[in-house]
Amino acid sequence: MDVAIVGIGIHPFGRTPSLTGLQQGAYASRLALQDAGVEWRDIQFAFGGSISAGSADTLVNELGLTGIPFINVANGCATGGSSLISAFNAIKSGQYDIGMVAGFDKHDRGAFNADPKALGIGEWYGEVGMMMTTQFFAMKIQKYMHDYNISTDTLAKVSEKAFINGSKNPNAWRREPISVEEIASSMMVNDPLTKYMFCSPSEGAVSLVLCRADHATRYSNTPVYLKAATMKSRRFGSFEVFAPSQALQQVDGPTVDAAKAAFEMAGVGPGDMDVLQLQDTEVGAEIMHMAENGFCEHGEQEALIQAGATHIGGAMPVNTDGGCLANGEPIGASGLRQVYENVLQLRGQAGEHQVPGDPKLAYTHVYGAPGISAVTILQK
Amino acid sequence: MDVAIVGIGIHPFGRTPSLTGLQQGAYASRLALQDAGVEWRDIQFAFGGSISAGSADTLVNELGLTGIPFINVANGCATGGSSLISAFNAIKSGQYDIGMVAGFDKHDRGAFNADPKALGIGEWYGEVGMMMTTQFFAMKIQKYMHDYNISTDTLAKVSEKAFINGSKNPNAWRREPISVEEIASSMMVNDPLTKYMFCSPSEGAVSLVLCRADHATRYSNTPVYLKAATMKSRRFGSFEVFAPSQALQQVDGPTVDAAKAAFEMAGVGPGDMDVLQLQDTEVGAEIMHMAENGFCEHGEQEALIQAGATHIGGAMPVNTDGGCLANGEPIGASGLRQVYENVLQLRGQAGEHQVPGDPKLAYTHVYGAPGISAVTILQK
Amino acid sequence: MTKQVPIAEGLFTWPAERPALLASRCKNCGIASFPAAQSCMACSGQDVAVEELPGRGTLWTWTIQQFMPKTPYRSNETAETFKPYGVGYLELPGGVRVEGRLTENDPQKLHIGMEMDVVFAPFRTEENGDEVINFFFQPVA
Amino acid sequence: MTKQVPIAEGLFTWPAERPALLASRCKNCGIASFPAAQSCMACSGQDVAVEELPGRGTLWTWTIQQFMPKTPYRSNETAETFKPYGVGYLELPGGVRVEGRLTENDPQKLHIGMEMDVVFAPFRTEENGDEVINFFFQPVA
Ligand SMILES: [Zn+2]
Ligand SMILES: [Zn+2]
Repeated sequence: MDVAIVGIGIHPFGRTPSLTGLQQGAYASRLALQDAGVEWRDIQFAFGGSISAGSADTLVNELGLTGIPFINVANGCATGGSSLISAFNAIKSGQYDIGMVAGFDKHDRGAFNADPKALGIGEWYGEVGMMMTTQFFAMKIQKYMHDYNISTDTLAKVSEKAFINGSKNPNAWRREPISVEEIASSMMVNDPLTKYMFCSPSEGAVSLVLCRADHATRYSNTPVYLKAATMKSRRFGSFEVFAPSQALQQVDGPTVDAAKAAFEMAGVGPGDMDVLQLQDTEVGAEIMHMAENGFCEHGEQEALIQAGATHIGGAMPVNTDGGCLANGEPIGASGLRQVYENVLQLRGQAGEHQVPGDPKLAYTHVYGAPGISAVTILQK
Repeated sequence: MDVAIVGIGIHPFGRTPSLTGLQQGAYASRLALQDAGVEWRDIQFAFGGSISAGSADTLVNELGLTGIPFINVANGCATGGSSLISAFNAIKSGQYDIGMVAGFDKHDRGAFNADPKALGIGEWYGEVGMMMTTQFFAMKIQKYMHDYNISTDTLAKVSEKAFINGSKNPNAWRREPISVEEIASSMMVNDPLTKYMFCSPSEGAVSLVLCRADHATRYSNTPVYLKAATMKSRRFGSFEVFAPSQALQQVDGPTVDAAKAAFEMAGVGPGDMDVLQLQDTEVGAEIMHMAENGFCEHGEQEALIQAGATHIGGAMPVNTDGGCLANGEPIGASGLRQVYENVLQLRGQAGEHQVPGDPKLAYTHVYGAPGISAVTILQK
Repeated sequence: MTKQVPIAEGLFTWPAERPALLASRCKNCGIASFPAAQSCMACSGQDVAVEELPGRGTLWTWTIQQFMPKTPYRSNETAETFKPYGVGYLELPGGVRVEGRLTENDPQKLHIGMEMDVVFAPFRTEENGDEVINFFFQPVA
Repeated sequence: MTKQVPIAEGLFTWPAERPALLASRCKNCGIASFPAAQSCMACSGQDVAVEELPGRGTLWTWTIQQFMPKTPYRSNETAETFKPYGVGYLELPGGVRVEGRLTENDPQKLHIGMEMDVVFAPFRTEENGDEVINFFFQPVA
């Protein structure tokens, strides 16, 4: 049994002091239900995630107490992927016809505070100042720039494109373009990455209604099919966040594995994709994830980005809604935002940030601690 | 595709200062793998839960980095149920042959500290001293005793039986029988419930290996089949924990709904069950859950318990391993402990706490905040 | 000068001549909920109106909290000065059953079905001297 | 009297004439891991032995932490006295790549492939006066 997405809802990302994370989640859920033309009582199951805004299943207090199973999942930045895969499994199992996935969050300002103990790492690691995701991202791109000749100008161009796309997306947080010069000369955070090259914790919510593919046209004139939803954790030897040591022999990371599994499941290849949402916790991540997901060879990003290939009108549009860089990252919602954007794109409803040429296949990718990647492939 | 349990492992419950919760989880996982005769690298997916002992998916740091998808779930006391249902769906979907569920935890001493905000409740509710699960349980049994003539002596007899069963279970925490008199006269905690009528937070771990039913005999001479795994949340009008108000018109709680759904899924009835594990956060819960799950009429518990029906040798053995009362409650592991015990019972490997008469069908039930129940039915 | 402030905004009318608990009632299905919410848990309706709940009801169930809770409990008590307190649900006719602290903590003086009044009284004093007002259920004299 | 204590037990030999980082090496697959663990992340083996890692290696990658981290960071610095610090992975031949703080924080003086030594030095002073020793990577003079 295939799985279709027939309803989507979003609460704008950014800062919304007047609403709790839960209320933003309820807002997005109501829009998703409305989009699918169903009532909350029609929903048979739900999976959801929120890291800092309470238990996702308390959404039932807002939406109504209908008795459905609502399972909370939590896999850091890959939480949205966990929800989607779990819902995908539930429908494929033949036990359910229609369900919802929901993600919302509301983080404090400033960098995320990770707890070493929760990840099985000694306290010393945090005490000396190494429990910082930003350092990992900086060190990974530092090595990558060295190995594959990526320039600092290319780093800045990734942010520039993100803020341009954000300016076209009414649900984005950062809606003002910023020049390459300003990006490159903003405060250095973790060399070689400056302040405007990182995404920040933020707030927001996304909900999706999923159903059996053979019921899809009951709910939507423009159903979008979830052709693949995969997740992989790190194999031994990959270079991952929060690693006090790493093996001398490096192997491919979970992104490479999740991408391969997804392409195999969907029976398509990277060249078939018309629009890409790739985890861009910072600009280096977007650059490296282009190759890790199979969309170019290592090192080709320099020429591609300099030529504008990843812009909305380019050959390989990446993060058309502004990505994490322009939307910030409410952890529970971030992965689902990518899917929301791809559904918009495949429906042709993305407005100013619509990719031209009637896109038919779309790709999402998230990466999170302690070394997990989740990928989806959507087809209209 | 049916689902079988072919490997079980447990780390003894109680207090283990020398091991982290994660290490206890790894211990149980290794035993489960060994029991199924498989290697960790053979496992294709995992679901796990831990509330206070870190992210369950960090188990891969102990067991090996094989790249599998490992999704963390979190539904309070029903966390084990969430893992099982998710694994059940994953195998039923046809995408996986064999996987693991794991639950572990390590709580501080003393009552659980719930956070109102995480459940969408105002801070005032906790500030005035109502954010206490123990109060809910006390008020629920207080009303039930009033409505159905349950005696305080019967309350004490439930604890007495739990500690007798615990004394027969080498993995239990409380292994000394305690007399009815001592239980009844121990410190009053929340009227009518005394100290020895409540379970306490503790530590422990359980892991299970699950596979497609048609592969089960590859791994086990005594496979046990998961005939049903259901979860329900509260409908409007049921009386649940952490409720600042409740409706005037009461409806059945999620336990009634989850039980009905499980019996329907398995095609069997309450009378067919040979051994029962019912959430016994305190003695009142066990009493009320007997009726809510369909094993007797409301009020019949008084006569049944006084007659010893719920003892291991009785007509309706309940919590044969000592339940939460004798094992304490490491939240992530507690629901899976019930399933572990039932597998032992169906295999005839429960030793001193073995139910006589070759049991063939076994039942588990958990209840957790904010009003969720999960049920499984196992068949050999 | 001591100021009296309600423990939370919107829980009850305060200050008021006759303070009362505030519920939301759904215009679709007629169900009341406390505290007042922006949507109805029964029918998912979003068209709700706030109303005052009755000041007298019957005790539906109760218990006594015999030990001092940890955080998030926030009174002015210490382990030494802590006094057990009653908690119960009061069934307010035509409204809803509301959970609250009882003014009575003697189990011998409490029974299901007894009549109680909703009263408002200081619960703790803040560092700035403000008295924090909460609602309590008190046996009808 | 001031006492020197290691930041964590088992991370490195301390006190010792020539202190060294400690790794576990799997007797099944030969893979080393830092810090020493009771099982092997590569092959799940549980038969491991602890060994000392080499004291010199090459810098595999690095960055500079330009702002002061929040908790769980725990130095004696304040926002005013904080100095940016380097972090990098040092490839220890035959062993493993270890992540650690660098003694150098000038990006102009750091490059991938440079040789560095593992050194041990005070990181912070505890309230009781104890000096907490950590390991650092220092450019070879
Ligand atoms: Zn309503
Ligand atoms: Zn090994």
